[in-house]
Amino acid sequence: MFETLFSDPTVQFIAFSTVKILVVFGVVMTFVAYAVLVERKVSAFIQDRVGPNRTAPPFVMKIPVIGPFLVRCGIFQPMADGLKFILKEDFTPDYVRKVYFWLAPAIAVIPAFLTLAVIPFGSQLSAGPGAQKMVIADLNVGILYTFGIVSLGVYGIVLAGWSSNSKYPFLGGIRSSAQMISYELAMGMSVVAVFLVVGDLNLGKIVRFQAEHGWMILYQPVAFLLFLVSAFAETNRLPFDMPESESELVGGYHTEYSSMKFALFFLGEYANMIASSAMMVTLFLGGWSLPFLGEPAGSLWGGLLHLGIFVAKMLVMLVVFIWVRWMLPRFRYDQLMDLGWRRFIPLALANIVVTALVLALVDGWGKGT
Amino acid sequence: MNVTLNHYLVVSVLLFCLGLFGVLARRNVLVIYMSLELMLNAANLALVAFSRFNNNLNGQVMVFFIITVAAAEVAVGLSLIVALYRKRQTAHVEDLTSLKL
Amino acid sequence: MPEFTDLLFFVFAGLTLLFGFLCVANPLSRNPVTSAMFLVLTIISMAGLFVLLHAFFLAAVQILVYAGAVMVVFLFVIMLLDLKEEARRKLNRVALTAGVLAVSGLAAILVRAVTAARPAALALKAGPLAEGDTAPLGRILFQSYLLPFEILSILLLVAMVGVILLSKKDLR
Amino acid sequence: MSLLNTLILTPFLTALLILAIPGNYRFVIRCLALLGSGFTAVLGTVLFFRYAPGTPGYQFDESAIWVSSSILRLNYHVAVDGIAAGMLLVTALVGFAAVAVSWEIERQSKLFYLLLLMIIGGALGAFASLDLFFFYFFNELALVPTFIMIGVWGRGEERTYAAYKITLYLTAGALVGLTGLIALYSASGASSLDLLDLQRQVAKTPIAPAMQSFIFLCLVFGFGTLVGLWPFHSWAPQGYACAPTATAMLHAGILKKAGLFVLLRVAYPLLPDAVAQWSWILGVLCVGNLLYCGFVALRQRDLNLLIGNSSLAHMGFAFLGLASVNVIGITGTVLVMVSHALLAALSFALSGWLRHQTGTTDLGKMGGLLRRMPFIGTVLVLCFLAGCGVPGFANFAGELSVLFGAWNGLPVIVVAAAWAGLILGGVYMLRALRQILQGESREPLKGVLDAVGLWRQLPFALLAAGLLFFGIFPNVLVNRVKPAASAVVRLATTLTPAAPVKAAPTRTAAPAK
Amino acid sequence: MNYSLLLVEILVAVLGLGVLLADLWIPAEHRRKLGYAAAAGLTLIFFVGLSDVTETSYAFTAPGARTGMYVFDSLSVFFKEFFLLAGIIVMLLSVAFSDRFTTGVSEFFSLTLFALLGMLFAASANDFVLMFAALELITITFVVLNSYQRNRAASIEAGVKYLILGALASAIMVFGIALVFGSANTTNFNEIFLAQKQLAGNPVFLAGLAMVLGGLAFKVAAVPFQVWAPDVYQGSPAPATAFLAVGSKAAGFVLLLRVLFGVVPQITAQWNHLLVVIAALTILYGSLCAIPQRSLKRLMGYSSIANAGYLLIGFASVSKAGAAGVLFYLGGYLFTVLATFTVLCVILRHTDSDDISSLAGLGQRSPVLAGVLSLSMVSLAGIPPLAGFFGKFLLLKSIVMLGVRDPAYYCLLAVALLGVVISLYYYFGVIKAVYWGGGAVDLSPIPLDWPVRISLTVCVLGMFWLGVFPDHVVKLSTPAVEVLKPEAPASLHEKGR
Repeated sequence: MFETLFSDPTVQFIAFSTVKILVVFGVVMTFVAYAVLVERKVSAFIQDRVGPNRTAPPFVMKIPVIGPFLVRCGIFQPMADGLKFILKEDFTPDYVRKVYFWLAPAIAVIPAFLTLAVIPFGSQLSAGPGAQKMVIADLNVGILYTFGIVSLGVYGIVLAGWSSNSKYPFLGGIRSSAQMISYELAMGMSVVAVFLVVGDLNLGKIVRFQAEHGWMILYQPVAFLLFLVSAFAETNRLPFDMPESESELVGGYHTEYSSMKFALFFLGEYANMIASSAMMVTLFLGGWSLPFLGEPAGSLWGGLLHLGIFVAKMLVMLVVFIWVRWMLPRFRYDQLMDLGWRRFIPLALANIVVTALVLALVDGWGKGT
Repeated sequence: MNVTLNHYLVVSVLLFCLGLFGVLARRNVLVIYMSLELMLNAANLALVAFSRFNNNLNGQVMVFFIITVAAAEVAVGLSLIVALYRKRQTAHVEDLTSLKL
Repeated sequence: MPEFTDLLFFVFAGLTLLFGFLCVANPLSRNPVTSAMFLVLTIISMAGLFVLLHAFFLAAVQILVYAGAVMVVFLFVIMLLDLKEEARRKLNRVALTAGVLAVSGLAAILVRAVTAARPAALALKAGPLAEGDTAPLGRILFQSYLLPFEILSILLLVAMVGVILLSKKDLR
Repeated sequence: MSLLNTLILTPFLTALLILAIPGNYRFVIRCLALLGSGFTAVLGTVLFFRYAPGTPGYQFDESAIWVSSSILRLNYHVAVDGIAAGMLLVTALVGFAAVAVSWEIERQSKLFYLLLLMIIGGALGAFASLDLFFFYFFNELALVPTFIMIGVWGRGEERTYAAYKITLYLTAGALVGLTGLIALYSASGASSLDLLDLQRQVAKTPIAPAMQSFIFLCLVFGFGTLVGLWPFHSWAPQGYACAPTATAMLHAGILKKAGLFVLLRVAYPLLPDAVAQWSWILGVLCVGNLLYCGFVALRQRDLNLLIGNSSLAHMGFAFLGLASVNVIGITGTVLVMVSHALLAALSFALSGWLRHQTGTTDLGKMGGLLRRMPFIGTVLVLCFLAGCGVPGFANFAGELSVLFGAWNGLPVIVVAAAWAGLILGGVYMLRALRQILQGESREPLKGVLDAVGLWRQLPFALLAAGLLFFGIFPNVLVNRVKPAASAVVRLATTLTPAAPVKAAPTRTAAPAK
Repeated sequence: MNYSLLLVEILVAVLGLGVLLADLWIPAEHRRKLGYAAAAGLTLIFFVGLSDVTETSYAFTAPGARTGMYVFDSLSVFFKEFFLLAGIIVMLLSVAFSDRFTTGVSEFFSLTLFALLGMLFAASANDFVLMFAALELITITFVVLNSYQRNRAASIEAGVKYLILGALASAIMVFGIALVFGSANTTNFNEIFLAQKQLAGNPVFLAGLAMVLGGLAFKVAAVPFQVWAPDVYQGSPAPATAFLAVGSKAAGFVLLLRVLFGVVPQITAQWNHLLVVIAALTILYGSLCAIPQRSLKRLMGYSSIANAGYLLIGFASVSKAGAAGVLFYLGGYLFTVLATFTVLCVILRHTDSDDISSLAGLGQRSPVLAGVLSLSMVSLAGIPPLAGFFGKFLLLKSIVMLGVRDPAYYCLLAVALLGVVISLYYYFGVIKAVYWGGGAVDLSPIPLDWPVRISLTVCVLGMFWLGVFPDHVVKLSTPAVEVLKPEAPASLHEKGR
């Protein structure tokens, strides 16, 4: 009975999807936790400090050699942080708009995870007819889906700012929505050029194209640059962290938040970083492919290898995110908007036109699928 | 029970009427504006359904246009409402009284 | 598995209507922000209906443009203006009843019209043409419908100029 | 350019010339207006006497295609028959007189003469037009000038009200009449508003009787209002009372006649069945004009209102002649039209002079003026005697013909008319004469002046001479009018053979003579 | 694709973009000259851009349709000339008015050009999609133009009202288009015309059609979609109001002509009573409400409603004669309304009030302005020898005979005549104020600069030309309506003569 049920393609589809969702979710949560650690470590490195190096459960120090090393690496710090968030008093100020105050963190964090659904983490796990693509939802309009979901992320921040019913969070919320909408445009336009080259919106096909023809960053360096910078703005990371900029707005939209609700915003920010990195890897850096590993995997091990390649590239991008944060000063708000509207958008448009012209001249009209 | 075109159309019509009700009953310009968006969306749903069941894409192209127009309309409309608010400190249709007999 | 998609239809349709109702006539709150948020939800569930109708591109655009941009701007403005008046105004019950009656009458007529027009058993006969994918949609958009497309591009320019004119500070 | 076209165009061209002159050159403007209207008067006289009497049909025929399209065909078509010849003559004369008496206008005289010349040109065009569209077109040209003239140069506190009243009444009437004309265009099947085309087409295939009735009633009530048909008359006395002299002269004298003119020209010849069925209405309503307006005139203490009401009473004779539907009656109508044109113009010119000198039109405040202004007084006596229907004046001939013509079908009304016209008219006219000219000369009236010099006397003399001329030589006019009138009567009494005309309550159709 | 068909539209679009760009390099004190340049450009386009129509041509064919969504025929050319002429005069008006704008002078010119572009496309729409796009371009541009004086509360409120009601009309129309598309499986006018026999029994199609017509009724301000007109007319800047009254209205009418007579003539014939009722109500509403008005612009708003009613008479007649009457009437309306608004612009510059009482003494201050204003009032009232009279004549002529078969037309006729008489009252009220209105305080003469003079001259000549020599325009409008195929309703046929 189980056999027959499992041979039904729909059930199979649902089952595999569930597994993939669970795995991705688990992995990303772990990544988030350790991204925080990496952030602290990198910042410590850049500022010539040590970083977290002593939090540990009592028994770990007892383990010889490995134990002290792990503690010094701060490997347990994220757990302690998580525990702190859970145990801290969940304080809700009296004057906030309750419903939205509660909803906002959830709304902020969900889109970040939904984005990951269309990203092809690897080629496929095994060859043959039963091969599962390493992507949760293989949509033909994948990138649009991503942008759609990403754009929903604004709501969390805007609502958080508004529902806090106090000055600084509100300013932070307004700033961030303006900033995110503005840079979404530049971001969206920068990837149009990529689609012009590939001729498809499906992320899997984009990666396959790169596997065959080389990485997109070679074809579209301008687009990559635009996307990278926009991604910083979209994730509200330094140098574009206007919504929170502590020195002006206390803490921005999450000033009034504490405990687990604050943790959710935190989670959202890092999940967004991961999603952006994954997206950049997929669009510009060849996804799971390497110059000499172009073909989709024919075996389980090949599939795992591709997965590994993808994760490695993604980690590099994550480190870039973190590194930039500690290297560059914060922009002024008007400079930020100026950069977005008067530099990036025209640049992205020009890039599209140039790309289209080159394509038309080189290949003639009507290329693509 | 199979879902047919009529199901979609009924949903669309109901949505349209909800929007219309909002326009008639609500007094806040912004909410009225949202109700109008609802009406446009009802038209979008009907167009997509017709497009699917008539087996061509013309309706979907139309939806594309409608979304574009709606975006433009909202942009202009909201800036106008902001201008109104700056001038009159209200966004309430009953306060729009400077043009009367 | 047709029953599954049918089920999805009823779920999405129900949600669309419910959220739509809560947007225009929320009995609990007359706060414009609530309306806006329910409108966002309506739009998202409608995108689900679009997917069921194989209009993938439009489903994405619907979320991207409506939910992601248009409604954010809405929210933005509502918050900037911080409207509280609606709450303290009394409802005009006569107008409300009249509105309900008129609109439900219209709804009855239209529903009758759409249900009477076609045999209810009309089945899905969607071929490959009606798949709302990007490429075919783009082709038809840029070939057959180029003219309205260009007109709307000018419309967007007009909207842009208009917004700037209407909202920028007076430069004297 | 032909004589007729020159006649019509002269006032308009003069108006254009005046338009080009700066407004502060008042003397130049007035001279130009006098020149233009004087030339028009000469042309009108020449035309009248060059019209070959005793022959039916139209002379001086001029036509040009104006609009020619599948949806509409209109011609510019002017021509003159006996009726029009008489009307054109008096129009030209009254027009000149009106310009001549307008020396009192001091404010915005440029605009005044412009408007006045427009009215004159419009009236000339209306009487000359054979195409009904152009008739309407020219006739309506007077509407706006009347409104502005009453408002700007009018007298009295109520002039705005009067201006509105006259405008609204006249427009409403004209529009109803226009409806009738349009219906005629379509129903006749001629697809033309040219009178000749219409006659030709109607002779071939008469209009359906029901449609005839509709058109006829539209025309009677629509254009009847323009004439002051009771009970749609109340605009007239008040309007004239408030209007400046020249406007009142032209309006009461000339423009009013346009309504009668179109009834004669259109309603009678083209709609014989409707005439048979409905002409009694005119017979009944004219009693209202004769008696009601007569009695109202009797009660007036204001000279202008008295003249206005008496002119309405005179229109009763014209309607009565129309209702008679025979050659004598119709001829009489035309005679009344022509003579009353001169009479009304003269009356208002005199009243204007009196008002200008005495500062009032209240009969009770005047008196003993004959000694102070012998010329004006004399003309006034002549004028009012003519108004009473004394033999020797043009009115006598017209009223008598009407009474003779109507006796056949409408004896009761004729008796009423004779009584009203002669007795009532006599009473109020003579009483007014006494109050103005005889008796004590009051203190405030010491400074009044008579019309001295040729230029001041000319308009009065001209009009009075006209009255006398047609009174003494009525045949000059009758010879020209009679053929046209017989043609009208012949057509108006040729019933559609196939159409079963229901017996009207009072059948007034008399056999053609 | 024959792009030469779109020559006029392309040129106007280029002109609009050019003005927008030129603003960047032109110093503020010379921006008014951009308006002159735009007017000159439009004049050039007017004279060289339009070629003669030899045959009906189409462009941009949608999948599944046999003809294109853009049509180039005599009707569209008639209206293109109309719109271009209106655009030229409005441009001159805008220049005269422009010193009342604090910012964005050249953008005003540019937006006017884009509104004009929308109208040009509306004249050539042969598909509901193109119609929708063109109308939206017009609507949204006018939202901006109407609220252009944003330091005046009235202007902003006018913009908001136009925005909300315009968006409502758009939404209704869009839903209607959706239903039409669904039931006909096409949005092409010619295809629907061919299929109208089957569609006439389809309730979805009829509901959709009714909704589309509702959207168009908003444009022309016909009952029951008229409420916006007075407020918007009163609050908007005068040039915008003028263009709204002439251009936007005419765009609505050309589309009504195409849809009612060119797409679904059979259904129109069945609905003729509805048209009669709407025309009558529109006339009555406009005429009656105009009586107590004190603001000239608001008066023009009601007058525009009443005039829409008269124009609808041509539709109610369901005949080519009626359609030709509509064209002619619009031609006269163009000159008349623009003359009024030119005068109004000048007066607003000098008195800062559009109250009728502020016209007092105009007869002395500027005989030219007084004369032109009076002439346009006379023309609006429909009195010879001006354009308005001949237009009303044509329209009345188209229904007089129908009353015999169908008494409803007699009622319409009576209402129309009543409306004219009422309208006389309020139009002549303006003349009265001009020539003998009391309370004139300032009697200083009003100087006129040359663009105003040009505009006034053109308008007055146009009024007289159409009134005294109507042949040319009648000859233009007759072939223009040949492309339409109205069918008189059966009730008017059965007792054929």
